Formats: sequence, C-alpha cells, structure tokens
Amino acid sequence: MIFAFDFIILLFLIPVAIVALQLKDLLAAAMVFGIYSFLMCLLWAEMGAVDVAFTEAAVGAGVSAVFMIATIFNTKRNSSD
Amino acid sequence: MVEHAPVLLMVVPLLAAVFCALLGLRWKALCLPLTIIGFIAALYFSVITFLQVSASSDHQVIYFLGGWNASEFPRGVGIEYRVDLLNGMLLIVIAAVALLAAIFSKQFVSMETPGKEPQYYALFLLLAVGLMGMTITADAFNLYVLLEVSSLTSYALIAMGSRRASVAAFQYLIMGTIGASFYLLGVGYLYIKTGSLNMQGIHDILIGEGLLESPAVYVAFLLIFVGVWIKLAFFPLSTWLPNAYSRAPTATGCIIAPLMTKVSVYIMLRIMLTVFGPEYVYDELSWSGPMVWIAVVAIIAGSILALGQKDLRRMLSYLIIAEVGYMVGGAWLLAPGGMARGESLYSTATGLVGTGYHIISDAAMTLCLFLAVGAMIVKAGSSRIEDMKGLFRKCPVTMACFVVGALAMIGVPPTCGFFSKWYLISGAFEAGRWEFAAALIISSLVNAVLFFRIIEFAYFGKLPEVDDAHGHHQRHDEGGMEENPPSMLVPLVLASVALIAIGLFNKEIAGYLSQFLNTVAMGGQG
Amino acid sequence: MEEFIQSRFNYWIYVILMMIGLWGMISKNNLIKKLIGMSIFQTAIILFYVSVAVKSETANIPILPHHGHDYSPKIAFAHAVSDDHENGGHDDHAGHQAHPVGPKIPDPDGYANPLPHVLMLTAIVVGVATLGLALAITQKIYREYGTLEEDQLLEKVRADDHG
Amino acid sequence: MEIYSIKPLLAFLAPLLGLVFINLLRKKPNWREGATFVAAFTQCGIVFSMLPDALAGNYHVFTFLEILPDVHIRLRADPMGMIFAMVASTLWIVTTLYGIGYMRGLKEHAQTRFFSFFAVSLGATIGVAFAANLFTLYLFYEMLSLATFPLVTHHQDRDARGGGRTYLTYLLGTSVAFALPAIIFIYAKTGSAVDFLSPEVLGAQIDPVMGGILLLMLVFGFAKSGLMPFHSWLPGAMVAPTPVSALLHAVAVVKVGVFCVIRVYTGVFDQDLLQSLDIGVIVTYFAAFTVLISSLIALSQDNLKRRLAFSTIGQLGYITVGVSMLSSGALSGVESPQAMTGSILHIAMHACGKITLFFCAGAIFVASGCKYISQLDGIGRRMPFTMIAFLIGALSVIGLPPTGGVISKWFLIMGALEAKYLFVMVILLTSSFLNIIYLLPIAVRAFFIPKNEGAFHGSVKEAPWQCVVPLCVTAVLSVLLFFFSGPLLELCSSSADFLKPR
Amino acid sequence: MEIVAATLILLGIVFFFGAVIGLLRFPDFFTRMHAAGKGDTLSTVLIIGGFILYNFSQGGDAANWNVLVKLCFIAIFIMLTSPTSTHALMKAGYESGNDPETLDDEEPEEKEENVS
Amino acid sequence: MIDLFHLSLGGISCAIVTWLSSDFLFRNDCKGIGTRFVEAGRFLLYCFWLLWQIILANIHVLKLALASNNQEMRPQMVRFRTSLRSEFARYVFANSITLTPGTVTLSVEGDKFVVHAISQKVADELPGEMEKRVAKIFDQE
Amino acid sequence: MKKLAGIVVFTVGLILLYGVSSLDDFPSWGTPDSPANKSPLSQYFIKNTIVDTEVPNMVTAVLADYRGYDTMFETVVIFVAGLGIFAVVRVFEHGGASRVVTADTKPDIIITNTCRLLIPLIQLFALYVLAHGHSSPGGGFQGGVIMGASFILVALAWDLDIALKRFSEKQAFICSGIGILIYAGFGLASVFLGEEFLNYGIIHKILPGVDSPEMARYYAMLGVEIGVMFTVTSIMFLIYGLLATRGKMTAGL
Repeated sequence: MIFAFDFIILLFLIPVAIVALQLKDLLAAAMVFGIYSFLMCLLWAEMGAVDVAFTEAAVGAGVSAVFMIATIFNTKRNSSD
Repeated sequence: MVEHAPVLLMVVPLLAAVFCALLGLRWKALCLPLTIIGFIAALYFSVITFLQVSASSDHQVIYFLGGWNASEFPRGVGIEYRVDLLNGMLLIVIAAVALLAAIFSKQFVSMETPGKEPQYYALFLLLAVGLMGMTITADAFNLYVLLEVSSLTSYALIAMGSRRASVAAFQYLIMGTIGASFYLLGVGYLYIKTGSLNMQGIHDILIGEGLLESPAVYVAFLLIFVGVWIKLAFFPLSTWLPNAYSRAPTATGCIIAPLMTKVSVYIMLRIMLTVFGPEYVYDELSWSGPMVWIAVVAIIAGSILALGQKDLRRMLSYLIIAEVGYMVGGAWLLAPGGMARGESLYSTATGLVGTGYHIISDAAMTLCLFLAVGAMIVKAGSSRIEDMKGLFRKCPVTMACFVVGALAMIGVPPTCGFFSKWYLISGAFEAGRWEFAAALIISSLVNAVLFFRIIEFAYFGKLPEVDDAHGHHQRHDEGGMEENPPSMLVPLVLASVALIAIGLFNKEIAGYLSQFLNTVAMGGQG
Repeated sequence: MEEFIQSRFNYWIYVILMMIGLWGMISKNNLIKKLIGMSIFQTAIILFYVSVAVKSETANIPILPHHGHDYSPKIAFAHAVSDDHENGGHDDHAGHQAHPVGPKIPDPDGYANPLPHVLMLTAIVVGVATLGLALAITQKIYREYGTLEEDQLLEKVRADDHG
Repeated sequence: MEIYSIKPLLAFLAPLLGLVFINLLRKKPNWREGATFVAAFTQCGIVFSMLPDALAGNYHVFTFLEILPDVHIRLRADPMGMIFAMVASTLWIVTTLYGIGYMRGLKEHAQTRFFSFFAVSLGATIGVAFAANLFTLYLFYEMLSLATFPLVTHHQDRDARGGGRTYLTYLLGTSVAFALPAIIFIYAKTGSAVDFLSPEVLGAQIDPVMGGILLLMLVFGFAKSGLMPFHSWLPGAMVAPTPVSALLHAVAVVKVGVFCVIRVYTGVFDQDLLQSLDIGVIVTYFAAFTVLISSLIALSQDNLKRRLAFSTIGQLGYITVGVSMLSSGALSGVESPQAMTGSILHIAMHACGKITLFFCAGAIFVASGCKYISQLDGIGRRMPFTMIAFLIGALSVIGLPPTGGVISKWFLIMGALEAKYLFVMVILLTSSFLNIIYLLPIAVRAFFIPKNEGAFHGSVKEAPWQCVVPLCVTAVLSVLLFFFSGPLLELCSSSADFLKPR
Repeated sequence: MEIVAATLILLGIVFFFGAVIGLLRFPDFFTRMHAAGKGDTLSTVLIIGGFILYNFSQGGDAANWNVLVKLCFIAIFIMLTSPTSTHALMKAGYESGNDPETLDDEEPEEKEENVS
Repeated sequence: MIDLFHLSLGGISCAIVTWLSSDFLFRNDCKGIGTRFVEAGRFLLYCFWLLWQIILANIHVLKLALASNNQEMRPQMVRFRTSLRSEFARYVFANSITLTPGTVTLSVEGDKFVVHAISQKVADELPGEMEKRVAKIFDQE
Repeated sequence: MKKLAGIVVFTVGLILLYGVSSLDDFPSWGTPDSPANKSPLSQYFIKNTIVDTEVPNMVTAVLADYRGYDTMFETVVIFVAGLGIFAVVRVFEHGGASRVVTADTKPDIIITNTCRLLIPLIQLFALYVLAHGHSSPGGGFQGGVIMGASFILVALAWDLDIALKRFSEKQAFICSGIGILIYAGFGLASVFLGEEFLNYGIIHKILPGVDSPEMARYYAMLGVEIGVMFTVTSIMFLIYGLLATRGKMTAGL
C-alpha cells in the first residue's frame, strides 16, 4: 500500500471525471472517460484488487470505450453541453 | 428433485430462455411453446415450493446454492434461498402472471416486434426469472444481480417498442440505474458495518452488536430505501413510470406493469422485515408518521394525475403509482414504539397483512387491466379513451373482464381489490392513521370515476355499423360482435377469474401472511 | 487531522466522484454524456467497495502464493470447520495447536478481503451490460428522432403525443 | 331459534339461475320470458315457504363462507327481512308480466340484457333482505348498485348517460366514502361485522361520539334511502324504462336503502348506545326536511315519473324519520315502539301504492307516449282501468282509506307522539296534505277535464293486457293490505322486538 | 546487475522526458506525434529491460522466469503496436484534412489541432 | 505450477488458436517451414540493428526537443517508391520507419510510401539502408 | 432543472459524507479490523478457499464456487445485454440495403498486418487468462472480454464483414447460449447427482481421474469459467457489431 500513489491518483480522478463530463466533443469525452477508467484500474491494482483492476482494464478502458465510440460514430459527435 | 424446486423454478425458465434464443434462430414457431413450457414448469415448481413451505414446521424452506450449508460453514459463505409463506405465494403469482402474459402476447409480438420473436420471448422469460429470483433470494448482493437481470430485460423489452418507447426506456434506464446503484451502495455500507451479505445474517449482527444507532447503518438504510423506492416508483421518484409503462409494447406492458413494481414492493418489505428488522424500521427510526403522509400524497397525486389522462394505458400507469402508495403506506402503518412496548408484530400488523395481500391482488388486478386494455386497443385501434366507443357490443367478453378488473380497482366486493382495501383501511384504523384511510377512500372514489368514464364510453358510444338496420330487433344483442381470438381471451378470463378467486380466498391468504409475520416476529426475537 | 484525512481520503473521493457522476446523469443534456456520468457513478461505487476490502500495509493481493500443495486439504477442511464453529473463526492459533503437524493456514490479515472484489467483478459486468444496452437505446433514439439532446428530444416526443 | 337451511340461499340463487336460462334462451323470447317467470315464482314460493317459520320465531339461516377472519357471508330470514323479501318477490312476478308488455309494446332493444340484469337485481335485493350482518348487507348493497346500472342506462343515449352517471356517482360514492370506512372501522374495533341479532357487540366497544359519527356515516352511506343531500340520483334514474322505475326505484332499490337504515338502527347499534347518541337527532331533522322539501319539489314537476320520484323520496323520508326517532332519548324503555312498526310496515304499503302509480305512468306512456302531466287531460276516459288504479295508488300513498297506506301512516304518527316529537307529527301531516295536492289532481284531470289539443293521439286505447293486469293486481293488493294486514303487522311487531334487550 | 538495471530504467525515463518536452514544444500535430509516439516506445522497452535485469538479479527460480517471459512479451507487444498506433493516428489526422506543417510553409506555432 | 494439467491446457489453447486464426498469421502456404525459420533468424538480427537505429534516432529527437531554437526542425513529407515486393516486407519496412523516431509512415499504397519526417537529416536517410536490410530478410533484393 | 439536480446531488453527497465521516462508527480506510474484514465470512474465504477448492486465487474461488450462483446470473446479465441490444437496434434490411458509408473502407496495410500478427497472440493470451485464472488474476470474464476484443479488432482493422465471416451473428448467438448452458449444466449435473445446485464437489463421482471433491471443484470451476468465456466473447463481439453498424450488421466502422 503506497499512500502517496493512492493519493495522487485519487486527486487526479476528479478533474478527469469533470473533464469527461464537460468536453463538448463526445469522442474526446469518451477517450477521457477511458483515461478515467484506466486510472481507476491503476488505483484498484494498487489497492490489491488485481482481478477487479484487470476486469476494469479490459472492460472500462477497453470495451466500453469502444462501444461508446461506435455509438458516437453512428450518431453525433458534438454535444451542447 | 422435489427438494430442488426452489432453484429449478428459476433454472428451468432460464434454460427455456436460452433454448428460445438458440432454437428461435432457426425455428421461430418454437419460441412461444418453449416460453409456455418454461412458465408452466416455473409454476409447477413454485407450487411445489409453496406446498413445502406450508408443510414445514417453521414455515420456510432454505436452499443452499452450491451446498454451502449454513450449519457447516459460516452463514453467508454461499448464497441461500429462503422461501417463506409470503414470497412463496408471490412466486406462484409471478409464474402465473408471466404465463398468462406470455400466452396473451402471442398476437402482439409478431405485430409489434417483427423478426425478433426469439429475443422477445427469451427476454420475457429472463425477466420472470429475475423477478422470481429477487423474491426468494436471501442474499443482499444476489438480489442486486437479479434486480439488474430483471431491470435490463425490462429496459430492452420497453425499448423494443415504438419510437417514443425508446425515449421512455432511456429515462427508465437512467432512473433504474440510479436506484440499483443506490441499493448496491447501501448494501456496501451494511457490509462494511456487519461483514455479512446474508439478509438474516446482517440482521442478526445489527441486533447482536447493537449497531442500530450507527450513522453508517442509517445511511445504508436511506440509500437502500431510496434505491428501492426509485425501483418501485414511490411518488416523488416515480417520474419514469408513466412513460415507460404506457409506451412499452403492449405485450411488454402486460408483464412489466403487474410484476415489476409489486416485486419491488416486496423487496422493500423484505428489507424492512428481514434485513433491518421491525425493531429498526419501526422503533429506532420512527419514520411511520412522515412515511404514511408521503404515501397519502402518492395515492392522491397518482389518482389525480390519472384523472387528467386521455390515454388509457397512461391512466393505468398513474394508477400504479397510487397503488404503490397503498402498499408503501400499508407497510409503514405500524406505529413506532410498538415493538419496544412488547407488542408482537403478529397481532398489530393488519397494515402489513394488507400490504402483502395487496401485492398479490394488485399484481392480478394490473394484469387483468393491462390484458383487457391490450385487447381493447386491438379492437379500438388506439389507446385513447375516446376511441373505446361501443366496445361492449363489439367484444363483450373482453369488456366484461375489463369491468371485473375495474371493479377490483375500485374496490367492489367480492373482488380482491375490496379485500386489500379492507385490510389496509382496517390497518389504518388500528394504527389510528385516519389520513391513510381517507386517502384510500378518496382513491377508490377517483378510481370509480376513472373507470366509470371508460365503461361509459365503451357502453354508450355508438358503433357506426350498428344502427337502425339492426335496431328494434331481437338479434340486436349479437350485432357487430368481433371478439378477440382465444389466445387473448383465455388469459384475460383467467385473470379476471383470479381476481375474484383471490378475493374469495382472502382469508386463507391473509392467514398465510399473518403466519409469515409471526415467523418474522419470531425470527426477530431469536 | 492528518490521520483523519488519510483514513477517510478514499471515501471522500468516492463521494465526490459519485456526486460528479450523479450530476452528470441528472443534469446533462446529451444522452451520451448522461451515460458517461452513469459509468463514473458506477465506478465510484466500485471504488467504495474496493476500498472496503483494503487492509493497508499488512495485506497482499488475495492470491495465495502457489508453492505446490502444502495446504493439506483433508485435515485443513476438518480443522477449518471446527475452527470456525467452535471459536467463531477468530482464533487460528488454537487450530495450529490442535493439529501439531497441521496444515499451513493463510493468515487472514495477510490478504485483502476477497469478497468485495468478487462483488465488484459482477458489478463491472453489470455496468458494461447496462452501458451497452443504454448505447443501443441511444442509437435507436437517434435513428428515430435525429438528436441526442434531451430537451429537443422531449419536445419531439411531446409533438408525437399530440400529433 | 335459528334453523340451518338452504332456503335463503335458494331464494337468492333463483334469479341467478334464471339469469343463466335467460341467456341460454336469448334467441327465443317467449321461452326466455318463461324462464323469468319460473325464476320469479320459484323465488316467491321459497320466500313464502319460510313465512310460517318466521312467524313462529324460527329463522332460516345459511352461511356461505368465512370471507374475512370472523366475517361470514350469512343469510338469515328474520321477520324484517321476510317482509321485505315477500314484498320484493311478489312484486317481481307482477313486474315481469308488466315488463314483458312494456318492452314488447315499445319494441325496446337488448331485452335479454334487460331481463338478465333485472334478475340479478332481484337476487341482490333478496340478498340485502336476508343479510345477517353488516358485511353481507354491504356486499349485496353494492351488487345491487352495479346490477341496476345497465337497467338505468338501458336506452344508452345522452339522457341515460347523464342519469346513469348521477346514479352511480351518488350510490357508489356514498357507499364507498361513508359506509365502507364505517364498516371497516367497526371491524377493526370489534373484529367482526356485527351480526344483526347481536348489536351489543358494537355497543361494548365504542364511545358515544364515535358512535354518532358511525351512525351518520352509515345512514348517509346507504344513500339508496334517498335522504336529502344525496337524493338526486333517484330523479336521475327515472330515465330508465318504467318497469325498472316501478320495481326498482319505487320498491327494490330505495327500499333497500331504507331497509339498510332500519338495519343500522336496529341491528348494528343496540338500544343503550342509540339512546346515548345525541347526534342521532340530526338524522331525524334531515329526514323530516327531506319529507317536506321533496313534497314541495314534487308539486312543481310536470314530468309524471319525476313527480312520482320526488314523491318516493318523501315517502322514504317517512320511513327514515320513523326509525330515526329510536335514537332519541325519549323512547327509552318503550318496547317495540310504534314508529318502528310504522316504518317497517310502510315499506310494504308504500311499495304497493307506488308501484301501481309507476305502472300507470308506464302504461300511459306505452299507450299514448305521454310523459307529462299536462298532457293527461281527459285520458281517464280512454284508459279507465289504468286511471282507476292510479287513483287507488294515489290514495294509498297519501294515506287515505281504504288503502294500506293508512295503517303505516297511523303507526308513524302515533310513534311520533310516543316519542314526543311534535314537529315530526306536524311535518307528516303537512306532507300528507301536500301529497293530496300533487297526486289527486292528476286523477282528477284525467277524468274530468276534457281532452285538449295536441295532448295525445286520438286513437289512444288501454295499454296491452300485460301492462294493465299487473297494475290492477297491485291496486287491488293495496286495498287488500288495508283489510288483511294481520300477518304483516305480526311480522312488523316481531321485527320491532329486536329492540328488546336480550 | 542491479546498477545496470537502474541505469536502463533511468535512461528510459530520460527518453520519456524528452518525449514529453517534445510534445510540449513541437509546433503541430504531426511533429508532436513524432515525439509522443516514438519516445515512449524506446523508453518503455528500456524500462522493461531494466525490470528484466532486476528480476534476474533477485535470483532465478521458476516464478521469475515466468515474470521474465511476460515482460518480454510486453516489450514485443509494445514494439509491435506502438508504430501501428502512431501510424493510424497520423494517417487519421492526415486524412481528416489536417495539413502538416512542412518545409515549404512555416506557420506560427499556435495552430489549432484536433487531438483525436 | 508446471504440471500435466496446465501443460495440456496450454496445448489445447494453442490448438484452439491455431484453429481460430492460423489463416491470419500465415496467409500464404507456399513458403516452406525452413524458409520461415531462416527469415525469422534474419529478422532477429535485423531487430538488433533496428534497436540501435532507434536509439540513435531517439537521441536525435531528444536533441531536437531540447534545442533552444528549432533551427534543425524541418518537418516535411517524403514520397518515394519502394522496391520491396511482398506486402509483409513493406509492412515491416513501414513499421521500421515509424519506429525510428523522426520519421512516420503516413500511408502505404501499393509501392508508394508517404513518410513524414521531422528534420532534414532523417528525411535524407530515406529509404536508404533500411530498405536494403529489409529486402535482405525476405530475399527481395 | 439544473438547480434541482444540484440540490439532489448535494443532498446525496452530504448524506454519504455523513455516513463515512463518523470516526468511531465508520472504519478507517485500510484497517484490517473493520467489521467487514474481521467478519467470519471474509476470514473463512481467506483461510479455506485453498482447502475447499484447491484454487489459490481466492477471488476466482469465491466468484465461481462460493458465489457461483451470482456469477451465473452475471453471465445471464451479459446474455440479456446481448439479446436486448439485438432486440433494440437490429434492423432487418434485405436486398439492396444501402451499406453504411464509413470514413475509410479500405483496410490499411500497416494496421491489418499488425493485427494479423497480434490477433493470434491476443487470443492465446485470452485463453491463458482463462486457464490461469485459478492461480493468477483473470478468469472467464476477463478472458472472454479479451477474446471478444480480438474479434472486435478484426472488425476494426478490416471490416465487420470479414469478422462476421469468422464469427457470424448466428454463431455468436449460439455460443452465448452454449456458455450459459455449460454453466447451468454444471449446476444441473450436481442436482442430478443428488446435491444442491452448483455443488460441484459431487462431480468427482463422474469425472475420471478426480478422486476428491476439492479437485472436482477445481475442475468444475474451470469448466464454468469456460462457459462464461463463451458467452462473454460472443456477446461482446455481437454488441460491438450491432452498435457499430446501427444494427445492420454489414460493413460499419
């Protein structure tokens, strides 16, 4: 358990989450969301939840981002907020 | 095999769903029979389970999945099923409602969702599986998983419908996810305080370690209940319901409307009685006062909003909100401090009996009404109330069933709606909650107005083809009759018969419920 | 104070992330934004659960180092049962004494609590399933209405209702 | 003495069995009407077969099932119920005949439905008559409300719709809003649905204030009694075909209302409790008010059926007044009060008189198409039987000899004296006077004023025999009741014996 | 051995640092991609190499061989995917009409660009 | 953890992957196994050379990045035709170009290469020695 | 609306903070003494997974055995998602339906070649994750996602049509169903052998070469994970296909 590491990632998560929600370009938002998931996954791995981290890496940062991008590709890329 | 009935009643429909999805790719015609077989099996096993329960000495059947028996291992190592008298009855209701709805949906599925019959029926089966699992599982997290199974299926089933349905489904999805997540979070708070996921285990630790005053448990309670209230559409959190239920495809509405909210109410009841226990819910929190008032508001608001609707299904959806108010209010009728005063739950909880009874009877009522309305919409070509003109002449059997459902909703004896109101109101009197009784009466009156309006339209409106040509003639009675096909009528008639049957056997059902409460009270002490 | 911050920091951040997610779900206008909010929300909950499972310093990841099969199954099984039931599962030294040549019992404090991890695996799966379904519904909405902005959407739905 | 017997059930089921046959035979009108007759005669026979036992104090009892914990659906043929059941079942036979004539004469539509629901209504009426406890009473009361709805709205036109709407709104509304909560409250308090033979169950559980509120809720809840603020369903229901108005709205339905009120006074509250209910006076005032006002309104009505309807409201007020005097302290210690006897008796007497009047109104409509009193000038010469019957009916309603109405009115007035309610007596007398004013002139006009232009077609003759015979029968019955009122009186006084402390 | 490992890791970090500086300083999308896409390939490989050596220095029983193989796979994987992803990004940028700043036209540095 | 069970699992896994996607990895079957081994050997040697090149180029880019004025920076597009014939060889070549910092393959269409170079120095080296070495691996000189 | 949302969010946040902030009530982060970590349940898992199931990875053991029922329904959730997405977005356009116009339909040589090299490796890795899930992080779900990703990669690098030739829509459905059937089959097998549903221990009676219930659990868990992998792989691919082509299942992203 490395507290500093944990601390930094946690602090980093908040701006990433906000940015993911605030970006007007949905594709970028989806990518930032992928980053958010990846940070989470790092955090969990660091906290000893390797299985969870692994799953999140495969799912959150991987498949869900792909799904989102596929949808954005098929709909609209810009959002009003 | 008999001792495995509690799990087989879920596994068999699950397998039916899988086969439906697989074989349906090649033979579409197999789907409906498979669905029906699945539900008949579920019904059979539910009945067996219920018989086991009522035959057992402590009125419950516990099934340890994976064999992680609580007598050999710490409780909660594995997942367990706990069937008692109330959820045993509910199982039967779910299986029966699903069976009837499946038969009924035959006409609609190919019409409303062409080419997707296998998926439709598979989802249909899985929805029922999820709901049945939710009712009998004794594991707080397993409940979440099954909740999501049923929620996801219902989102999909609703979104399959028209274009408006997809928007409603999206709103429902967002709200449903918030609800489920809150529930999950609440379970997390409970877990960190108790270290258990088993409902009874959580309760025992809460009582045993004196955690009743812990802020974390309080927050857990809040979260779980807000989550469940969102799921069951308790009034201020019910904004998603009317859209979702009224815009869903007809066949979907027929299973979701009767079951989803009712099972969620049961979940609330279960969490109140099993997880937190009456000691916490009624004595420690003393929320009964405000809760009943909110329920009163829910009832009145649901009824009044229903009055303003022009669309039949939308009107029914608002009525569901009112009905949810009945049940939530009934569940909270118990006066605070009663447990501390040493009153046993058994002797003072007519409101709880009423809630349990209303869960069952409301499932049947809503089923009957949604089936009838589905059939009426087919004949009228629209779901607007004005378009229901002259339906009595066109399809008397359908309308007779609708009238039975309407009477049940109004609360006319000997339909089940009357008796559930009876129990609820007497519970309210018992607890001295006059406002709740008044709200129930007002809601009855509003229901009377609502349904009467429809019946009026259907009864008085003149059909164009029936005119003086037939007028003043003996054969007038038969003029212009085009009744719905038997696949729709049979479930409908069965549903309306069930309304009366549930009403006539209310004493037995209430007896089981009292017995159930007795068991709960015993468990609470032990 | 430092102690206080350090001992709760994870929980505070999870609360903030949850608030962000919830806010995104409720107040964002774009449907995909709502879904991103939903995912953030769910992930925050997972963070909470994972934080519950942590045992700082002492604990390892919940995987036993697999040095062959030196956990003798038969004896340990019987021991585990008696241990958990007679001593309430708290005292494993007694177990050692009872079986002098007994098996090596993993130290409960030496490993992170595996149960929340298991739960969260399921929760992640549920999350991705929900997200996928929601995206599908979003696509259908876009196909039918040509927009993903909620306010425009509601207007069009209202027009549908009246028309 | 209670005898376990299936007879009350059979009396209830006879019309329902009739219903089955009516529907099976819907393609053959003659057979269908035959089925109705058979059902009617069967019912009547069963009811009368219980009369000797009832007079001997042996009540036939049948228990269906325990529908709620400690609540049974139970039928019992006690004297009060017997009176009502006899009246209803006898008049059903007559009305059936009349109905056939009327419906065929006017070539009405949906006759199968008409006779079906008629049968159901009669079943429900018998159910109310024999109901042994409050719950059973409520059950059949609601059944009657619903079963009569299709009859009221038989024409399925705009008027029928409005009338039907008012009808159901008032009846269902009041019963659900007032009676049902009261019943549930009583259940919650006593754990039973008070059996009418043991009213002391409630008395032991309840304080006077609550009791007074319950009394009001029950009395106003059974709005079929036509008590004043909730009376307007009755004129509204006059859109129904006349046989319906005749049997149901002059006899069955409204009498069910007052019957329920009497049951409430005698069966639900025991005398000690009643005496302590100061609030009960309100009912007396309301009823007296109803009597007076309805008579005044009736004066202003030109539509014959509406006038009769308001007259009915007034007459129902008599009954309510009579029974409501029980709750005043003045009657304490009086065994079988005369007002009570009068009330029960008036059910029968008024039934015969009023049904005659309605039959006449219907017959006039069938024969001439006239609905309004102003059109009736000179019609008596064309339809002598009808109008003579009308005269007799009117006399009975007014309360003049030689008709049955006199007897019941006599008892009522004596009762008012006994209870020292002078204003009631004054109102009863005033109302009788008003009755004379609004009823007798019709007969007088019909006979003595020559026909004026455009009132009715010149070719008007008597209505079909199926219409005329019944109205003659009921007219004769009204007269006979004056002369042979012995058994009825006996039943009435044994009904009033309910009040004796047991 | 450990010193070599540390050196390799440090070297990797230095290259990373260079890539970051380049990312910040280079004028347009394409040149930045040069820095970002390639700097990390070498540095990651170097760092992984350092890990491998460190791993060896800890003594070589089965578990460490296991780790070694995994690390090698990671290195190969990165060598394989990194150029492809850089290429894909550059190509996407090129085809979406993002004209590269070339020799012929010197442009100001604040050119608006689309990261994705 | 090396026991029969896990080894057999590994064997089964390999078999499954072979069954699933062998046609991906080896698209044309005309080459013999021997040739493939020879090519692999040469490729390994090439890799080491490439690694050296990469290090060199990296230093170059590092210098570029750290230089106070970007005098040496001359971003430019280089277009040329390759002599490599097989698709895989072209792929290896293109990837090698991308791997060496300073140059990125923008597109490969047929034998036409479009490369983006960051400075004049790296641009001048194209296609140069690298192409020859790649050609040597696959016998396509 | 935004204001209301803000109020709701802040209320929720305050409630949650209230829950976690009480020092003597809510256990500190990372303490081994919290009720959750000290509970018999958690201790039982840590101490006994290896003796009960022979599986060193406690998470896998708990996931696939102790709480195997949850995992079965987790698989069902995935299955539901696949069915649901199919039901919601799939459109059937037979004949001359217009293909989805994509930015670049021509596969790029560099990307395709990299994928050619990578995809077998990815698949091998997926199988490794599955098979080695008993003693290292991983398992059926992760393996399944990676496997699914390999097929998604095919679709991304070339074209969905190419991917569909290897793994058609129908095959995907069948595989997903088979996955659940495998899972439920293990459960039912134990029912037929006379034990509770999913009580794998009993399977040693019919499994050749396995003599103890513990090893039976070990192998059955692997079997169950294979089932999960089947479902997850096919559904992930299916979802991608449906989402990327707006339900047309041709060409696409």
